[in-house]
Amino acid sequence: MARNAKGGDAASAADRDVELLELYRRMLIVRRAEERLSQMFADGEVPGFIHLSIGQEAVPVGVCAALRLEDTLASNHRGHGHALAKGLDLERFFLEVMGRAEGVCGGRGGSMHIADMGVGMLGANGIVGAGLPIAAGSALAHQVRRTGGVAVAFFGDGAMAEGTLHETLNLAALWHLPMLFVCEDNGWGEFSPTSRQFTGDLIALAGAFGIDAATVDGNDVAAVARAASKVVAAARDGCPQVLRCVTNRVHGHYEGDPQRYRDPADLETLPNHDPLRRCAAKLGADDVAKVTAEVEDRIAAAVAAARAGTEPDIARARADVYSPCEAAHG
Amino acid sequence: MARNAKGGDAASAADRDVELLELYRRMLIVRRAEERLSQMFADGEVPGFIHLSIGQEAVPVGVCAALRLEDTLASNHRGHGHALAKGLDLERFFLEVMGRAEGVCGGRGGSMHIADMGVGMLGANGIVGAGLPIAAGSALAHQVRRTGGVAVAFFGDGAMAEGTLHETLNLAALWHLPMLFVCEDNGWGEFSPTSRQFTGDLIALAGAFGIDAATVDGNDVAAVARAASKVVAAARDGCPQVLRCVTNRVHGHYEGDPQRYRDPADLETLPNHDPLRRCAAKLGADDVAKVTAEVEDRIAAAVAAARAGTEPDIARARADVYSPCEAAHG
Amino acid sequence: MAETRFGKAIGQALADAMRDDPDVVLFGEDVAVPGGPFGVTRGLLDAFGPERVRDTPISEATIVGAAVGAAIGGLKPVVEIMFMDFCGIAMDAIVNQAAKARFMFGGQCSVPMVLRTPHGAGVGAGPQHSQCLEAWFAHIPGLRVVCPSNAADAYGLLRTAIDHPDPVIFVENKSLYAAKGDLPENAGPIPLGRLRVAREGADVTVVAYGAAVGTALTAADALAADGVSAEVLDLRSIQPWDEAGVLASLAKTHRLVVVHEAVEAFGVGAEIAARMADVGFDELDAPIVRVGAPFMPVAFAPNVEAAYLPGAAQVAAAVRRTLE
Amino acid sequence: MAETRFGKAIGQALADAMRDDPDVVLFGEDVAVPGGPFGVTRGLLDAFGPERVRDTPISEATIVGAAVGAAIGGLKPVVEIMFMDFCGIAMDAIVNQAAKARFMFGGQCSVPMVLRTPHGAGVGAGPQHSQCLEAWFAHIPGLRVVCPSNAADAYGLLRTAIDHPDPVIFVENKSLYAAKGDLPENAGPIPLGRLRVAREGADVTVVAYGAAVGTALTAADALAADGVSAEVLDLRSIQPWDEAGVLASLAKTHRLVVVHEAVEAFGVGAEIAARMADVGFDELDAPIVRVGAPFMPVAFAPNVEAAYLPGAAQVAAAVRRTLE
Ligand SMILES: Cc1ncc(C[n+]2csc(CCOP(=O)(O)OP(=O)(O)O)c2C)c(N)n1
Ligand SMILES: Cc1ncc(C[n+]2csc(CCOP(=O)(O)OP(=O)(O)O)c2C)c(N)n1
Ligand SMILES: [Mg+2]
Ligand SMILES: [Mg+2]
Repeated sequence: MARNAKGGDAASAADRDVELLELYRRMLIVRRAEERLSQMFADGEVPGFIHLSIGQEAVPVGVCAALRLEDTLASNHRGHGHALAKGLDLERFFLEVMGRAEGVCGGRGGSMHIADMGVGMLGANGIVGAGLPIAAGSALAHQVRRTGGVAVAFFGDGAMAEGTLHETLNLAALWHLPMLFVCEDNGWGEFSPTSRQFTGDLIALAGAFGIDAATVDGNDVAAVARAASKVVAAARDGCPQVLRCVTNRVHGHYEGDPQRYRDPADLETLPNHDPLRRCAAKLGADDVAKVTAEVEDRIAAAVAAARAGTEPDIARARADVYSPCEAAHG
Repeated sequence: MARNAKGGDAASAADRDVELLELYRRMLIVRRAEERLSQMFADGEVPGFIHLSIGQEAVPVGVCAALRLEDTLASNHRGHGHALAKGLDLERFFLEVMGRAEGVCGGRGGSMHIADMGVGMLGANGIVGAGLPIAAGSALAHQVRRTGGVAVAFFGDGAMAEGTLHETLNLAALWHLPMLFVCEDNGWGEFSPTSRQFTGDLIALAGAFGIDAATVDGNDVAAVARAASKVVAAARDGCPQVLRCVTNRVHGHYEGDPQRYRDPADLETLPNHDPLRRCAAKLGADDVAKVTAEVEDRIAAAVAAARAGTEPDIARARADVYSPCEAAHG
Repeated sequence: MAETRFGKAIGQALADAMRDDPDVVLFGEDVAVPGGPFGVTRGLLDAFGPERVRDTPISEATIVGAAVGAAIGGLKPVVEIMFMDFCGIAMDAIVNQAAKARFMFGGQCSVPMVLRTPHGAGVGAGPQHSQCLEAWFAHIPGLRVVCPSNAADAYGLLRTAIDHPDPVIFVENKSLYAAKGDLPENAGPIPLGRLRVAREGADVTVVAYGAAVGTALTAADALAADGVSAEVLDLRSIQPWDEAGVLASLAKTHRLVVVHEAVEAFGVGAEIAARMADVGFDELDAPIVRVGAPFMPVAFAPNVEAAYLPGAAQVAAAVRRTLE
Repeated sequence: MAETRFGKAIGQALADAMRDDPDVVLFGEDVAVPGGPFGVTRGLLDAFGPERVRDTPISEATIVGAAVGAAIGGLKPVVEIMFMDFCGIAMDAIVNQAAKARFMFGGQCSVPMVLRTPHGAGVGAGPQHSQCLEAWFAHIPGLRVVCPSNAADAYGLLRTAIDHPDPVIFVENKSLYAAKGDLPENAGPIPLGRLRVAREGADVTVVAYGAAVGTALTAADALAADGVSAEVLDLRSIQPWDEAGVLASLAKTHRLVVVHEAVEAFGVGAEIAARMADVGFDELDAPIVRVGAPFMPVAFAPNVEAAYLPGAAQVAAAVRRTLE
């Protein structure tokens, strides 16, 4: 069954057209960038393992709408949305996933390790559950250095089975860290439904540590943004928070995964829950068209520019294993 | 404050004198063995790091009273009670903690790694939290091999902070493992009160995974035994269970720890909660005296015999790194 | 003699072991219903049922810890850690529990488990999905470490590993899964700790394991064209490794090159070289040259990854250096 | 010049670093209120307050993962893993996160953290509290690994480690904590990667680190009585290690022995020996002999533990073997 948590959707201040349009624009950037990546991957232009977040855009966009530049986030393997929503430059994004020297990580990280410290995006992560303690540490730095910042950990429902969730919930509560846990609950961990992997209830788990937790319709960008602005404010005050966003993974686990394991009837209902479609329905057709044209131009320009990127040099890469203060051994 | 959970203590069948006397006898074996160890450690006759469970005897004795020989248990660093209550021979116990060749582990494990596979005692463990997954695996073996057995994990309140608790609760629930989680909640993890380490509530945590959980007065051996017989039966049926036993650590974290960090007033109240004292109060003085004499004789005999043990041989030890089927390399 | 893919041979070994012994069970992430991330365990759930073939939660520490308990309890668990890099999460269970149980409990029990895990770069998986960490395990008393180079060895070594009373880390180079090789009809177990002479030669001994054996053989071909006769030894088993076998070859060739995909520094090759620089010192006519990856993580960019991987040209150059 | 205990020198380095830089923070199990399991961090909570000196839950994976995030966020965390054996729980955070961040993010950030951890046997702590696992870390590009042998070095190397932009694994042999040594009044940082000549000699080079340096010096004394002049090199830093320094000594002595407490097989000594069997081959007049622990876990029984530890007699015997 496609997933769509019930969430109050009454018109409110945050729903005002202009803001909603901006949220739509940001979601569309993620969507079009990933659709383009999907094509480029099929064409052999993008290498490696790439995990797309198509269908989940409302979560990173809604959450990041509540964040400041100095706030930080630790992501997981499905991190494009987190990166772009936090402000990573589109051109350097494409350069990176194409493995180019001019990419934000010099082509060394690619899709699964994309990061932009300049906007507080501490990195996608190839290790399920590993971002949680990193976010806690980032929150600790905010706390000790009095930056006023919040650290967010984005993790999937599959990641809930890793012990780091438990340990990090405890540490965040114990130290009153300015930290937000965002679970992108898309119902799947790779090729297995999470219901066959995890028996716990995230809200109850958080509650066991005295942490406030809420579930939101992760396909409703305005609802996510509203919930996020509330929980981010609380986290900023040193009350760590959990936000569970129910959403859908539309593409395979990674590009190239034909998803034979999924119920076709389920896949068919996905468009009804599409966060972009749902958002667009509340906007004027002209506005949507204008934003669409603008985003498509930006994507096209970024891809064109990225195609001019050059291959990274192994010697330069090797020189970055250690800081430049001393020559590395080996 | 000394710890003493409220627990119904009305007279019941399980309280019948003869059974209670047996529970008392088993507790006294653990107590006298550890008191003796404490002395031998002070005298330099027992080497290494030893962690005594004085004050906590009602937990292993009460729980193991509900177990069968084929049931298994994984222990932690404070494992003497678990070992003796599960049936480990006293003489081989002393031989082991003295580092003798004739010890149950050939003198290689000592106090922190004492094990007796013959009685289903899968080992004390020097790694906090590591026994939990081992018990889950043992429960899996019971399940797949249809032994009818149950696996018990004994862990401390400090161990609750390790991610393995979370992961194992999930796995046990997911696979309906015949497993019992016993938390010996003595309020301390080494030199820090658990309240400064852990914000979670074990009962709520278990509940988040759909696992039944109960708290019992861990200083009341009859109450522990009653609770254990209930939860062991449920676990045997494939419903994993959590039992939290509130008790007190009377000695230091390890022998030689002067516990300067503890409130003297708190230490003074400990005798009131002593599980042996509380149990003895319900028994006839004659019975207690008889059992005491008997246990003291057994301990004295075991220690005398253990003193005749010999030093292990390094070559023999080394030959046990690998199974004998092939010579080990190196 | 049937042609089989490396991955299929592993699946066949698992199936045959499960058929022969009801105590063999399999668990890991996505190994049951999905048939394994690389398809290696496909069909086993159907053949042996959900009690013996299980998908697990994403909980590596507990997967391995549970394998230890299950093995002590009489099962012969074969668990999978999806990428060797993820072993970082499970090192306690591997090193402090599985490896030490037999010793520290005085020989009371064995831990007959196998941990299968793929290592290696070359598939664009990036820095956290490409490492070769076998040297970690080889350093730990109590563990056995195996790394096959071809389908037939993968089959035979895995059969031995599963039946073995000790914990075995079974390392599969992921770039080999699709490689074809012959699997004898009545393939049986292959003993651990004995190397295979992959190619006889007289001038230099080239020691390798896993995918690097192919690299070494390619180099040997190129060297043969130049009149250099390289003997290629496939270690098969890294812990224990066949010291006598390497020494015997060295006594013939007097020159030694060691090749692996893992980074050179502090890698498996260091032990082989160090040992030969001691017990084989009198046989050596030239420096011992190691060929391994440079001291850097695997990069995502395909050109950097390709340059990172030790290739046949590097092996040939190393051999030439021993002949200078 | 004041006499100080090794453990105190470490505490002093922590205190001085915290005084000099408000971004230095300390966390770990029982490091704050209790002052550390070995008393090393005693007094720091009082001096620097509960924001900068924190006790943590028993959660090793998260302690190290949080250190990574804190370091990227501008702090200089010094975390403690109570026994090196427990690093098995935290290897992912160390190896996949701390070690790789700088590289895989294209040099955008450093991870200026220090992980302090005690290794070594000899105190009756048994198989899971006595291991020397530094070879694991030395094999990982991106990590630096340091192991001091005396109080002054512990102070100076730790000061450097804390200020260093890269993650440093700082290994303390627990049997040294109570050892006394001189600490110069105005002790300053000591650079990583450069060895210290602990004793000059002409006949044989003995390379060691940590507590094994003392063993090597004792052996050198015994050998001197027999007219053998051993040069003892204290590596100080294992990754990077001072290859040029070892080579320079070898060029003088033409004989090499490498000593450490870790098990010999696949240990740190293997890399040093292997490297010298390559770049130092022409200098070698004798087999390279390693002295390390036998391939077995540390046993609880004191006599077995004592026999396990590599001693001065073994080092002297190894030296004599190179002189045969
Ligand atoms: C420690 C670790 N274990 C396993 C994997 C393989 N893996 C990658 S993504 C994934 C599923 C994660 O599911 P979830 O957290 O729900 O994220 P989603 O893919 O649904 O976004 C798995 C098992 C990994 N990368 N790291
Ligand atoms: C993984 C790991 N971390 C830390 C330690 C050190 N340590 C030993 S016992 C202990 C406290 C455990 O507290 P608890 O689980 O409550 O058991 P108790 O000692 O109270 O019986 C700690 C931190 C360890 N042995 N293993
Ligand atoms: Mg998911
Ligand atoms: Mg406790």
